[in-house]
Amino acid sequence: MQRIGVFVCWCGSNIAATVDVAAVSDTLKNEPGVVFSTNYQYMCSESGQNILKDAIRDYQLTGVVICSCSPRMHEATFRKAAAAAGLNPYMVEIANIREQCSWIHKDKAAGTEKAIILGRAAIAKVHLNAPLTAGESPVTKRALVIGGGIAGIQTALDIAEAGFEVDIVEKQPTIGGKMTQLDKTFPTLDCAACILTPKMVDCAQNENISIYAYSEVEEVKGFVGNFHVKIRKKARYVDTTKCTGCGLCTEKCPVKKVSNEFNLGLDNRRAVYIPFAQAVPKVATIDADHCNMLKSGKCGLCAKVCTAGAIDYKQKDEIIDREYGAIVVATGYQPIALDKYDEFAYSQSKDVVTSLEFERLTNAAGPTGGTLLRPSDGTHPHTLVFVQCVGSRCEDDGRGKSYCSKICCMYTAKHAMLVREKYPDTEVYVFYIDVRTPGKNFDEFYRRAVEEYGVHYIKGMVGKVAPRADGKLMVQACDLLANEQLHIEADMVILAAAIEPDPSARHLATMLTASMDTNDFFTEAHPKLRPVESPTAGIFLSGVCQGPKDIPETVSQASAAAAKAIGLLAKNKLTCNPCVAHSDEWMCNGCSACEKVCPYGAITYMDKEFRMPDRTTAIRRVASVNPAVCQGCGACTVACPSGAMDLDGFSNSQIMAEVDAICKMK
Amino acid sequence: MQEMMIAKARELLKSGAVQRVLGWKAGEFAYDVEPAVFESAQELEKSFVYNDFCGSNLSKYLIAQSRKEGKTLVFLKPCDTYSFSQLLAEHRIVRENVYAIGIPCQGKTDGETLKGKGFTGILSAQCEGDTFTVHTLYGDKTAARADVLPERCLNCKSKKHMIYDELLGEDGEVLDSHRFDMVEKLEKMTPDERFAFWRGELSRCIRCNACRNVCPACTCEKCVFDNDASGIAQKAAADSFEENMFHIIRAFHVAGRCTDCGECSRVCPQNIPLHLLNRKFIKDINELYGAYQAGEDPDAKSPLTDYTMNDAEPGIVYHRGGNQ
Amino acid sequence: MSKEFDREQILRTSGVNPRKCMRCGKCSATCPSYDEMEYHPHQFVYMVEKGQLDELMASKSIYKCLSCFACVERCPRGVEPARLVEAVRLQVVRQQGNNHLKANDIPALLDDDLPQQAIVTALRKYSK
Amino acid sequence: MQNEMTTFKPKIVAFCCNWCSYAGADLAGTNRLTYPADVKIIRVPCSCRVNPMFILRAFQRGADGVIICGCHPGDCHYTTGNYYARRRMTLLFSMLDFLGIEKERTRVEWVSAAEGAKFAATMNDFVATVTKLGENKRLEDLRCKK
Repeated sequence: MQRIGVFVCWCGSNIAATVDVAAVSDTLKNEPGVVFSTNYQYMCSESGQNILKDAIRDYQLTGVVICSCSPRMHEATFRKAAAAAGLNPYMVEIANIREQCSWIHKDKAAGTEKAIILGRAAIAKVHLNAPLTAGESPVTKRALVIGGGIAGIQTALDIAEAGFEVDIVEKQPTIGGKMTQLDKTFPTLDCAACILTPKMVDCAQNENISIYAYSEVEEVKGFVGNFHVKIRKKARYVDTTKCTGCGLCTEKCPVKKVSNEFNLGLDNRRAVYIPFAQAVPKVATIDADHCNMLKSGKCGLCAKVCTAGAIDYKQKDEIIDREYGAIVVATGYQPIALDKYDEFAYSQSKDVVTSLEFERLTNAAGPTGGTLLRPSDGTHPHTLVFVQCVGSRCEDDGRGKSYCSKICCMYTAKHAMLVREKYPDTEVYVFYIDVRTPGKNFDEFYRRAVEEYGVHYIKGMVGKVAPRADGKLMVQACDLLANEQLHIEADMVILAAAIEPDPSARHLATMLTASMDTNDFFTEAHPKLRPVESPTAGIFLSGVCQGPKDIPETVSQASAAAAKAIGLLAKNKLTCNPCVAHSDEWMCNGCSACEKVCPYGAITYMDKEFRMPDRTTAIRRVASVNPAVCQGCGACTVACPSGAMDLDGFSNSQIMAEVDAICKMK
Repeated sequence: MQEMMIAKARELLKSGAVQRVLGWKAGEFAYDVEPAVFESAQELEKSFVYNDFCGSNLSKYLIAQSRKEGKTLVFLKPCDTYSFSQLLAEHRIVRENVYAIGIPCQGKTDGETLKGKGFTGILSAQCEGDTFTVHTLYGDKTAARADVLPERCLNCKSKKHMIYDELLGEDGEVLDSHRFDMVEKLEKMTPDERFAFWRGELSRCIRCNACRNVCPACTCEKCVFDNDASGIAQKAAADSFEENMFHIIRAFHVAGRCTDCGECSRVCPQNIPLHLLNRKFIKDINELYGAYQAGEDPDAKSPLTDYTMNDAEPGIVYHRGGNQ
Repeated sequence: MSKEFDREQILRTSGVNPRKCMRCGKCSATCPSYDEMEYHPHQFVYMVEKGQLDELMASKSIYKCLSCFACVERCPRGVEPARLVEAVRLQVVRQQGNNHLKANDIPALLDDDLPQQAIVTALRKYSK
Repeated sequence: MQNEMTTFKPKIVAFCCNWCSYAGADLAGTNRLTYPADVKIIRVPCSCRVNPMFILRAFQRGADGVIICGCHPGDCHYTTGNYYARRRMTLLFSMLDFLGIEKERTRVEWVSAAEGAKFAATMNDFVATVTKLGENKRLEDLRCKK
């Protein structure tokens, strides 16, 4: 039998005005197990806490019930006080007689009666409380960054800077991500490569950073502080330790017509290639789908010309096992496919391009060497039409995305401005629904495009783009402010395609047991207060994988995610929540129902040998909960048919004791 | 069929491929067929039977048998294979230790049903096509097959074996049964009528636990109703609510796992149509979360350990079923 | 009949929620009879929302809509302006209290050059 | 009869998840939004912690109504808990209805930490509904008292 002390707080008049606190403490004194019962003006005050501490010592209390304000308010306070007096903090229960009683009831008799019942329920629960100790788990002092774009690079650099080892896993042959494909960046018009490539080099040179390019995460096991990750290093058929990146092989390779993904298919590359001159790591990669040697065993030219002897046609995928304390997701985005937007003739005309393709067409390292030429005939375009919100803010039929892609207004202003600056003989139209430019110097930038560069901003949407036989694009649009329909003969149409999370993110989220929203963006632990953490402990979010954002915002979030990861890695041990599930192995059926509903992957199964009552031994499959991973939701306890799974602090019997105390037998 | 089965079992025992055979054994009366384990050819010869009384579902016994040393040969009727498959999905049976032979089934009768139809002094029974012949002390009597089969066989959901190592005879098809008709009929009643119906049925419960003990989904190492710590353990009813709680909880615990084999109703000594509770859950699951048949696809996610973001709200109960 | 009643009727017969409109104008951008209309598709949506029905109901624009449904197809928010135009037209027709084209009149109107669709559209437009 | 209706005080058990609904109940208190004292709240970590056994136990011990409150679907602190709770409770309530028990005695409501007013309104409505139904007899009476 527990020795329980009851402490009824007046909370000044907050409770005492509608609850007869003396009656409550007197009545509860007679409950079984209660050896001490009192009431006091402010239990949370220092003197109130001293009453609690003294009573614990003087009456050798094993359990404490405090009738006071909401446990959300002072549960921690009273637990701490109890612990100071030598009582296990989890032997304290709160009966909420303020928010859920005195404040909502005006009738003192009813309020008092309810307070007594709530007190009884808490006493009934404390009878079944058991001392709980928070467990500890060690922290592996290394971080994994998944994705090597600007978000991943910034996060990795910040973590490395703080003295921790970081691995970057990037599925492309080089790090750098989408930013490497951009020409200039708004609102300052720095060249993207000029600000990004030094950071890429920093990554390569930093002792704390290891880059696994052309690699993918294969499996994630473990939990915060102790993740076990399998990384698949895809075969490049090139020994990266020998390759000097001289590029000779990429000039000699006879397979010339492979669509160049770096230039979005606007030109071709060879079967052995280096994506671009500043690639990190700067090594060649053989594209197995197109290499003659790998497909038919006939060729071998690259091996012949390679002076370093780096070509290795027999190379195999390699699996690397690593342990990490923290994982940062920085998987980024891609523009959506526009094949469902027939009205813009994207698949019918080469001169209708996406904004990202337009970046390549204006980039000095792009297929046209930076001269803006019509992809169809290589002539200089005179009339350009930019269409905003293509697939963004769409709520109709699964063609587009319901959200605003956030970056299009600004990059379109940039494109329009740059075109007008370089080619003053052009007419540039931008069709917009709204121009959204919140950001430092953003609106000023957009206004400059209009005021200084004479870009025609037209409020309205393009309804139809029709390619004409002479190569012109007939653009039919609406000018809502002038209330007229426009027909423009354009040379090029540039579509601001919506952006969506990288398709690899969905599978990754499953491996990480990190949650996603309906658009496949990773969910943050709290939309305002914990924006860079996933609800799954130890997983942090960096960049567009969490939601659309531009480069400045991505970099800030990347550093924020790094700070959170550093905060975790700096700890030697993690304290766990002691109110976690546990399985009674003798009752467990091993049916896996609990495992299926666990959002954290905290439950694993093992075959365990049991000494049975009849002295035989039996091997049974039983569940075991990792207390460091379990967050204590209790989903498993209900999924379990045998009741083997129970939750410490909110056990079946505790909750039923509360139910009984509230209902009482009729 | 019986001879083929015995021959097969004998052969497998002899070759050492299996150590024991799980089948049916003749009892004192013809209709008293019961599950049994045979370990030798002699035992098989002596009492192994397969006839129209072999209704019991053997899959549950594999939980214990498959944990023994060596392999167990088991004969499974189509509906038993659903339970077998479901138990495999729940990791209750050691698959490597089982050699499953699928056997055909044309529906099984039982003593209760026959006696209920007025047959007495039953010696044996036989079915040819649609005619059922009962040999009794008082001579042979015939009846239409449909008249002597229990409800579960009349509304058989499938003649197709879900899983087996070997098949004797032909495999059948999944049938288009009317098994939810009675549930539907009850749903159409007013709540008062439903209440009256169930009061009439459940008030007969004597808490013998036969339904639980026979159920191939009720395989807990320790049942919550036997566990003192669970807070609801009570063999004897402390109050009149006890049986309701037992049956609702039992049906809930097997919801999404029950294959609708109908054993619960078969064994109930009080003839309570317990399978209707399970079928109600199955019907609700099918209607609310998409068609699901436990034991059919081992990779399918059980509806109660799965969800979609657009699931119906519990308030839907106020709008469907019952014309209050 | 009150304006509020008209509005209710129009919203109900069309099934359109004009509040979903985000004023992008893609309906008007895509409309083939834009120049024929006094009030354009996007204005229909806005005016119904604002309750400016007298102007709409008096306008010839409601008969100029070709019912080609391009605006319905292209609208990114699923607003379906053509249904609104049709509902306004229907409201006018109903208030006039008679059918301007009956099924029985059709055989006399048929000739080889007239597309079937024109008849169907006309019946949609001019009868209750 | 009228008199009886007004004097009947139902026993109502409310299971509230710690993160949303319990906080919503606290907010109702902070804003002094009243609801009958017949409602007694039991704090659980998540609506998915509510075992059907608890609900039946409450009825067994004389509760007249049981309400489960959790975070709105999609907002669960544990990401997915309330989705499971939603299925479980839907099926359980449907079963109780199937047995002829008044379905209005059970309810699930999603109440966020910000919805103090909704919490109070929900409780007022639920208490009124259960009061109208009167004492819970059917669950007990399902088996005839001899």
